[in-house]
Amino acid sequence: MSGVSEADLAEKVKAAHPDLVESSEVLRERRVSVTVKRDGFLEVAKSLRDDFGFIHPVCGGAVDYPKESRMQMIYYLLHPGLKVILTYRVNLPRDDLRLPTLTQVWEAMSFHERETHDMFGIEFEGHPNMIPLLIPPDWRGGYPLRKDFKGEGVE
Amino acid sequence: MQEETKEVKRNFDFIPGSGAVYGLIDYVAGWSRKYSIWPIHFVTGCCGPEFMQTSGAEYDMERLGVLPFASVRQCDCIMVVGVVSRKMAIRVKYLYEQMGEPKYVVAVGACPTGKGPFYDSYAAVAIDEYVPVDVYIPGCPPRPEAIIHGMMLLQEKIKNEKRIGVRRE
Amino acid sequence: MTMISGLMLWRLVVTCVYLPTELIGKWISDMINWGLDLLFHLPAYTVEFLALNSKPLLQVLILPGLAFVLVFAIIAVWFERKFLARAMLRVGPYYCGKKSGVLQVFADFLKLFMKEIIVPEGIDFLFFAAMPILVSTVPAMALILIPFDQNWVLWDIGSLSMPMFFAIAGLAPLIPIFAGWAANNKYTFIGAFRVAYMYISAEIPLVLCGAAVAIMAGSFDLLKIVEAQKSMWFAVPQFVGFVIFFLGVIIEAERTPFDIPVAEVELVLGWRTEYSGILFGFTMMAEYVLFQAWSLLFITLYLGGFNGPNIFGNITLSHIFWLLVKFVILVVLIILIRCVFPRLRLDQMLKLGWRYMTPLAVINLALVLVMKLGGIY
Amino acid sequence: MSEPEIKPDIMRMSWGPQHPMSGQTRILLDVDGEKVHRIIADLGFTHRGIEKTLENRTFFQGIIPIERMVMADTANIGLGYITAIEESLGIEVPERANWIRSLLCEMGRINSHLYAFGLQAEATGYFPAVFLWTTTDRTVLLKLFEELTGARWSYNFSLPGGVYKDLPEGFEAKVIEGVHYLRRRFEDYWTAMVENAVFEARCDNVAVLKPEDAIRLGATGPVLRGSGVALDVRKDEPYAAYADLDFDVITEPACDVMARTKVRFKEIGQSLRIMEQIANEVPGGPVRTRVPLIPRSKPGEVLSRVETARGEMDVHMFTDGGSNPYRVKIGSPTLRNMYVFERLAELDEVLMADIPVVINSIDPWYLDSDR
Repeated sequence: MSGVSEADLAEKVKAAHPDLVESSEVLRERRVSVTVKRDGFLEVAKSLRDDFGFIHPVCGGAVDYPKESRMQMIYYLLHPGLKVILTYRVNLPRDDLRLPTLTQVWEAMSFHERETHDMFGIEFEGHPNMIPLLIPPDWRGGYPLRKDFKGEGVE
Repeated sequence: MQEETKEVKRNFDFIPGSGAVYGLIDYVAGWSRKYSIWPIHFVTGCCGPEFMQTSGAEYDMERLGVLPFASVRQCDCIMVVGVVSRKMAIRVKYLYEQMGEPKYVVAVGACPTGKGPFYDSYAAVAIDEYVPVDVYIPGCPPRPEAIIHGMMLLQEKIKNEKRIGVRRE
Repeated sequence: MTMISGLMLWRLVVTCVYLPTELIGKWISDMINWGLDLLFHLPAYTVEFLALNSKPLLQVLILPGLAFVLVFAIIAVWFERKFLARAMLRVGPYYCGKKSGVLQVFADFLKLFMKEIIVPEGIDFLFFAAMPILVSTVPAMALILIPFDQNWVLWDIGSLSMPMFFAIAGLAPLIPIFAGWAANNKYTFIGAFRVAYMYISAEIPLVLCGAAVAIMAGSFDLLKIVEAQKSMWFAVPQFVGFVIFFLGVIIEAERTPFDIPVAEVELVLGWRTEYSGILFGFTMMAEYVLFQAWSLLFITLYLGGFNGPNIFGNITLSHIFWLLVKFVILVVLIILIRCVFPRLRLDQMLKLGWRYMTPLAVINLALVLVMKLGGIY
Repeated sequence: MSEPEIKPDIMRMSWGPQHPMSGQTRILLDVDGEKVHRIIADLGFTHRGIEKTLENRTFFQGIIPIERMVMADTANIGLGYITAIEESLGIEVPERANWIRSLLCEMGRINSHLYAFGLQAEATGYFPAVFLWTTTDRTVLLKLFEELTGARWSYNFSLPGGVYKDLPEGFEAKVIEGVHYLRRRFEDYWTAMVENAVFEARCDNVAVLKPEDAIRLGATGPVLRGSGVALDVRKDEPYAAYADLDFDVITEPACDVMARTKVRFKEIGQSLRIMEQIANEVPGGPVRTRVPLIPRSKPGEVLSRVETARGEMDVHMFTDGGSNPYRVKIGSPTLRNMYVFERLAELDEVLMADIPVVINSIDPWYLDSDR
């Protein structure tokens, strides 16, 4: 499992969608990171699953960068054959956090999207049953994992 | 734990022999409740494995008559084992209300007593905001001997309780 | 359609309507007469009934009577907790009664006695509270038919004794069904109907095996069945019936491979979930009363009732001794089975009941007939 | 929680957090008679916001809350976080420390699989025999943990830079003696559980999960390997000392509940084999490299993967140069398996009496999925 296949994998993904993919580099052995613009998000995801073989969804989460006023949504995908983890990222401006849901591509992402919605407030359009996963139903304390979340808040 | 046994006014105090009769009833009731505490099979957090070890073979909780039971109707003690989140605390409150009258609550572990290692978490909660607690058992997770010692303290408390015919002002 | 059919049609209608009413009318009037007659002669009947089979107080109260049921229930609860604890490599109730936990059962029942009884709303309390009491007393009635010795049968009705036992013990499963229904709760509702499934599938093989035993003994009277087994127990010639009846006892008593209605894991406590306080205490006791009734019948039918060598001088004493020894061994065996086998699913248990036990019971009946006619036995 | 609506002729059963079999979650079952049409898992009952607390803790302090995610095998969980710290801070771990960490991980894995068997036995009503035997056998492991690390459950024994202290002398002999005892006990379990006719009747071809469904739905750990897919992080990306330990990845072709139980059984055989190798061939040398108590990190991100008893756990740590991690994203194996559990009602016909058996074949730990 030499590093060569990760490098050329990153190249092939870049070549397949030159305009949509912002950056696609190899972080470390067996770690490939692909960052995509929001509008080509669904289409590149489908091609990743169909012709690149990333069929095993691992998990999904977000990171909040208030200083650069952006939020990055990350999906982790595993290639069962090459055993490579691809972090499929998209940068969202902090004011309108909308994203097409990936449950159409990988069905198992529905739990992770519900959790990210609870924690960060990202709207996933087209999600089958968007009900809170982890936070209590009577929670009105804002989105906990954002950097500007001030302590507890229920009432 | 020597609680000062304060005098409790009873309904039939005026009858001369009633003190002895009340004493007898208290003794029998205390003895029977002491040796048959049925905690509910309800683990709310990460001290679960330790709770299982105490009802296991090495530290057998059933020697004291403590038999974890399935349904809430027949139980008389909730052992809140482990961290309690907000969503779970509401369920603990429902359970507390569904139990028959002589009911007790034991908080097992540092988290139900005071949120333990998650002191600054937005979701964990201390249980005594929701239900009155009788015995607190510290430790994260508390050792089986500590849990059994907690149950013995509860037994001591039940033995000295005076419940029959107490006049409520 | 010709003219004739109109007239024929009218006459047909009249006969169809008139005939059954005439029959039903007669049947109803007979019923009323019987009722009135019983009402007027009730005092005379009771006196005659008491005079006819008045048994010494010892039999009524102690042996097959009240004390035997209560003492067995208490000892069985204690024994089962200690035995299961030993199977789990631990000690079980220890501190409650001078280092042996004997008083643990009294502590449990006293505590339940003093517990608050919670009544769910939306049910009528009388029906809800009557069921646990019934469920622990009705199976106890079946005990009075078991012969403990030649003249030691509480209700000596001769050749009617075995069918009466099946009738009373057959009544027992109805009560959990009503209890589960009365408690107005999803779990109890499902638990109640699981009881119905299970008992129906278990009753038929049991009755067939009972009939096979009666044929071999030549009479339905339990006393005569026991006498017929003086030389050889019926378990030997009718081994198939013996195995089926043993499985039947475990199903009827809801012991572990088949305790599906009270499957603690899925249905919390099955039909007993809504009971608290002493009502739950009765349901706890009921489990052992049914178990006791069926295992005693099993002993009388297959293991030679009270037959046994005469150890003590007095023959009745040794008879009772042998019956109780067999009873204790059977109880220990069934409780041991609880430690060894996990629980079957409902459809597997029904498959066992219908596909294997009922045909085998019929084959067993045929075998016994062949033996009887062929004069082998 | 606004639950999905109920179809007219179906009864919705709710197995709340207080149910002998449901652990710390609420399971809604759409039941028609005995057949289950739909399963909805209502998680979040033990959500403590660990990812938020980790942001307020320094690297060393962060080990305490993260080990509370799965109390049964805290060694594996803690190791996931610690390898992420070491990678982001660039710390070298001595050889002997790696071997001791692998020993701890394998003992934790056996401890957690014992928990799975106990609940599997309780699910099939086998309560008296096997469930309490597992607690008795666990005391052997707990005594070893206590002697090595001083704590029974959450030992936080492995720290960034190595292991807290060296093995006490004579410890290897005790480990080998424990391994022999456990090997004998697991033959009893194999005959008592797997070859028991009634247990087989309850577990054979129940809730079958085909390999392609398992991969598509993101199953992990024994659930994935029970469907014949050989994915194990210890082999794919060897961490600690797994590179030079020989063991093999267990898979079962049968894809049903019995297959998952068998995978756990054989995995314990492998863990015992590893423990024996470590006890016999652990190399000498230092146990810990000096690391400042509050290390300052370099900006960047690290994704570390660890094979816990329930499956693969991913820790994605973002650091911005401060003493606390900027953001820690934990990919928990139970959350992935719970999604598989929700879809099982559609993949294969499941009866209501089977639900406890199926839940425990997934072996969920709800504190892990709720974080």
